[in-house]
Amino acid sequence: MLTASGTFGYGREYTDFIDLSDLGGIIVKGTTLHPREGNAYPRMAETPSGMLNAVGLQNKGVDYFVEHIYPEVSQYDTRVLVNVSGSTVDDYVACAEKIQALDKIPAIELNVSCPNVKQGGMAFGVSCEGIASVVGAVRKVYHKHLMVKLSPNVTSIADIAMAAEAAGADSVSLINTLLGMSIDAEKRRPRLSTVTGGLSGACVKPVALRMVWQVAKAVKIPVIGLGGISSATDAIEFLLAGASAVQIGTANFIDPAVSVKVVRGIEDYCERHHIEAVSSLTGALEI
Amino acid sequence: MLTASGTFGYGREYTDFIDLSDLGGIIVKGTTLHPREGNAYPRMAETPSGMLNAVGLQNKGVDYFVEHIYPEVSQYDTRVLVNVSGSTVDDYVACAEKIQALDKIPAIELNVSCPNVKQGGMAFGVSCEGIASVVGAVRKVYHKHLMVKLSPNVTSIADIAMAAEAAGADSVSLINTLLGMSIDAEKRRPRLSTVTGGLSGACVKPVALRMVWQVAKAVKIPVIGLGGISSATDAIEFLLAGASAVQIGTANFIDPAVSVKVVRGIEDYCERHHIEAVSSLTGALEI
Amino acid sequence: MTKRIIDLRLVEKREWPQAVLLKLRSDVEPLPEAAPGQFVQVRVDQSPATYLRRPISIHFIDRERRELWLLVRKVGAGTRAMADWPLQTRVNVVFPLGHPYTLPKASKKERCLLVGGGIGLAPLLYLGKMLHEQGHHPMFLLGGRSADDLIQLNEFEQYGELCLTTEDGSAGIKGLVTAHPVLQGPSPDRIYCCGPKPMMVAVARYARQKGLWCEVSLENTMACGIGACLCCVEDTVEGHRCVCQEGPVFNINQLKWQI
Amino acid sequence: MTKRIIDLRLVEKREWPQAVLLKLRSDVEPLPEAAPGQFVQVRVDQSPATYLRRPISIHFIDRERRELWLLVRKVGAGTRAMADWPLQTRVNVVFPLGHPYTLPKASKKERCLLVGGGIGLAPLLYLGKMLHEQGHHPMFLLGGRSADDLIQLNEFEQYGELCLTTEDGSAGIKGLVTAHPVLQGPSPDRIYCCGPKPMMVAVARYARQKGLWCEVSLENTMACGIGACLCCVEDTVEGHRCVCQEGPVFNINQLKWQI
Repeated sequence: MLTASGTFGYGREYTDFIDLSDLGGIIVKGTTLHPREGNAYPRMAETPSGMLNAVGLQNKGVDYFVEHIYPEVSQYDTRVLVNVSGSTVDDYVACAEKIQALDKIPAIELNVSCPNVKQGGMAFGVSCEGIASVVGAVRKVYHKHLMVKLSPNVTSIADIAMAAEAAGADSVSLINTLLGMSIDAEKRRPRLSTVTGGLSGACVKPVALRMVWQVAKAVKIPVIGLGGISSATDAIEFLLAGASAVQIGTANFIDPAVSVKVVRGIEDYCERHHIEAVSSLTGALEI
Repeated sequence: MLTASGTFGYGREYTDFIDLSDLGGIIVKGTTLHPREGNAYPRMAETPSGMLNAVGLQNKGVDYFVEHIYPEVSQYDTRVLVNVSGSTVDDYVACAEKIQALDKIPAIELNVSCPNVKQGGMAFGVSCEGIASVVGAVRKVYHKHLMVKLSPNVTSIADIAMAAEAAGADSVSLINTLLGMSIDAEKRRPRLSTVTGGLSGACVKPVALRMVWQVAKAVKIPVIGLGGISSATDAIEFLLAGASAVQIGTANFIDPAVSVKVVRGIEDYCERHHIEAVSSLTGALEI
Repeated sequence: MTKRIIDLRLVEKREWPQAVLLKLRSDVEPLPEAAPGQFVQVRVDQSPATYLRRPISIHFIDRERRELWLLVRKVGAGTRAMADWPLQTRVNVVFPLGHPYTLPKASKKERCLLVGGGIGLAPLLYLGKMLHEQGHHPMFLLGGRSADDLIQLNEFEQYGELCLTTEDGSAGIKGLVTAHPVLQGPSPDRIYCCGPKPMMVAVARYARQKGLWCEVSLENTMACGIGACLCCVEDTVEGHRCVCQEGPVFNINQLKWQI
Repeated sequence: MTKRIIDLRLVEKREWPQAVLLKLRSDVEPLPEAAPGQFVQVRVDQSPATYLRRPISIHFIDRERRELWLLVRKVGAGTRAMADWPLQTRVNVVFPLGHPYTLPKASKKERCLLVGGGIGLAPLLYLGKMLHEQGHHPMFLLGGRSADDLIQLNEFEQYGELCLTTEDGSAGIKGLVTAHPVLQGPSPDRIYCCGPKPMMVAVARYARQKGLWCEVSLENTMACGIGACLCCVEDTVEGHRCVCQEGPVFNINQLKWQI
């Protein structure tokens, strides 16, 4: 069980509520080669059983991360992964190289699916050629575990996943947010400064589950499932659909202790169903 | 304001609750050249703020419609459109021709986006070539208003809409359902007999709004918006995003009188905002 | 019978470990006409997990008091939210829905066996009352896992004799309803049944073997409740039929069950 | 101050046309330490329209009774659901959150003007109490559209003098808070402000012109409330800053408002 990028800050935002060592790992928020101020406010709109966000990869850049954040997060008694974003292939490569130098970061999650930034990666993530170019280039320089986060805003996510696998990805995580929009009918204005934004939360779970199921059948590398998980039951559904692990995202906002509850809940489920290894749930859906 | 295909039966299911003449029109359920028994039970799963269905175009075929249903629905004091589905281009063409012969049916909605049937049209609806082939062929034989219902399960719905427009569509309606999945974690089984199904309801509204906005910018023909509309406010959001009209779908299941309430609510909104013609709302979003 | 969307008010509530009885009153207008075996679609706005209405069978109608009684098993988010309703809650329902149980002609007095399992006993109270009023002789055969499931017995008693079974033997005969000796006695003219599917299949098998008339009430997952969405279909001898519209009550001869 | 997720119980409720006062008690443990200007994130499970928690400022803390008071404007689905809570409702909150108002040093007694508009008066009660306890001289300048908005006045009176304005003149001086003659009198040492943005901008402009110290409390739309989601950012002289973590209270010199 990992916490999803962009929903868990750098972990320290949650230490009042949970013990990070209870988690399988955390994925710290989208990091880019250069600092980014992100999009203008407003960046968030609540939707039925979900929310739209348009943060736009606000972060202080990879150098700041290496210098000021890494020393702190490297002390955590949990795995720390870094989500890497960029506008060009060169940006991704340069950023990945800098993270590779950090001993205590065992993996990166390549974000080729951020819908909130012009040139924010989603352009790469919606075509097989695009994803192959980024993943291939990063693979050449990055020798630890390379996870690639996939966009759901595509006709065939299985094709995209296969392209990532062929280009050298060690695993794929899905889904990133669905591109959505919210309008204030009284003011006749969009609710986000960027007009469109990324939809997440319980509302997207059916779509995420379907895509995990499709991708797990299409690739041999591990699939990490996310999208609307807020309980152990949700997590187990993703495992059954073919995920080897899951991430918890938006639910952290609603219950800052949800991640640990999901971990405990999966243990309870396994005990109740006499399952020795959680891994035996992966793809165990009976069709 | 129309009621969406597959959510309003043949209209008669709702006459205890509303006066059909209060509606702009109804779109009767997916009709195919040959009778179809539809998919096996279970066909429905509730999801957060939405539902999945996998009905699979159960209907008695176009000949039965012409002979037994048309005489009844042609008496309604409202526009009656027929949603036409098929597995092959020839099926669509043959079905459209039979409907064309019916005086009181001013338009068909071509369903190239049903996710619940193998060869159920969605294969046509997810590529520009696919949609052009069906729309073009039907256009040749069908001379009344040809509305084409688009699938949201695509990378660029604007491209698909432009292909439909180029092939002769008079309007496009969107979105059909998002392909989703639901799992019973305790039984380790899918909740639908078909494993995947179509997601609809309030949860999809942000995605639908975004797609209507994208398509309205891309085509010149009218755009009919649907996806999660359950109130006048929802409907107005779609108009502002660029829709010329809206359809109400899943909300009919929750409140059988919702369609009339939406009509009244739009009137109230226009009065409150001193809007003389509803049509002035179309695309009036201030960016 | 015209279907209506109507606001009722929760005026009385009684709770058991597994179930809750909700008495809903119409303050303004008389309740619509409804028949035993029909159901209502209840709106449950109080939980984010309940997007659709909840179909609940009519437990009883007290026409004088304008009360609709629902007996609800607390099984999911929707039904638990219903059980948490405080008194005076405004409850929006659509009813009456579906095809009711077939009553015998009033002219010929018939012996009717009403078999209910678990929360399936709910629709049998109003059915028993109607049968009793028409001069028939209803007998209730009610089964549950334990005594906790056998509820509202004082109500049932008003309209006919009770035969009880529980799986754990905590009340009545130990075992399933099919183990009750009443089934070995004289055959009833009609069997009306509602409960979990394995139990209904067992009762249907008994009826088929004895050549008895038997109606069962199904509870397939549904969305609209009015025959529009085609989600709740049952495979019948005439093809897929909507449980909400052409059911929930079917004669066992209409079904393609393996009995 | 450690943030906590804690279950409280609704023990008292008072309702006005636009707002509701909720008194929430901790039955088990003492309330966490919290300071004026901080807020809580309230879970509202009772409505399908409230997916996220609702950020509500701390109106008052009664430490002896372990009570947290929230003064909530009934403005959307979430706050209306809160107003409908029956007594005894279990309410899950995360708190204390955010950066509080800056209190003067206790050694130097200061004159403090607490300016609240509409529901923005909520955080000023606890602030006024703390200032009063430390021997400062809080004065409350409270404005609303009409007398309906000027609520809890008997509570405010315990801690300082009241100056009131209403737009319709139904209570106090007719006009906006900036029209009140108290602003023409001797300048306060500190101004604390909370209310609609145009009102806060007007107060900030007044403070800037007079060269006075002024803190305002923002209420940007937020998701997490703990600095993780970066949705509620305000453009400050140091760039985008989270209102939930580095605010909600900002000195006006930190903001890039046009004042």
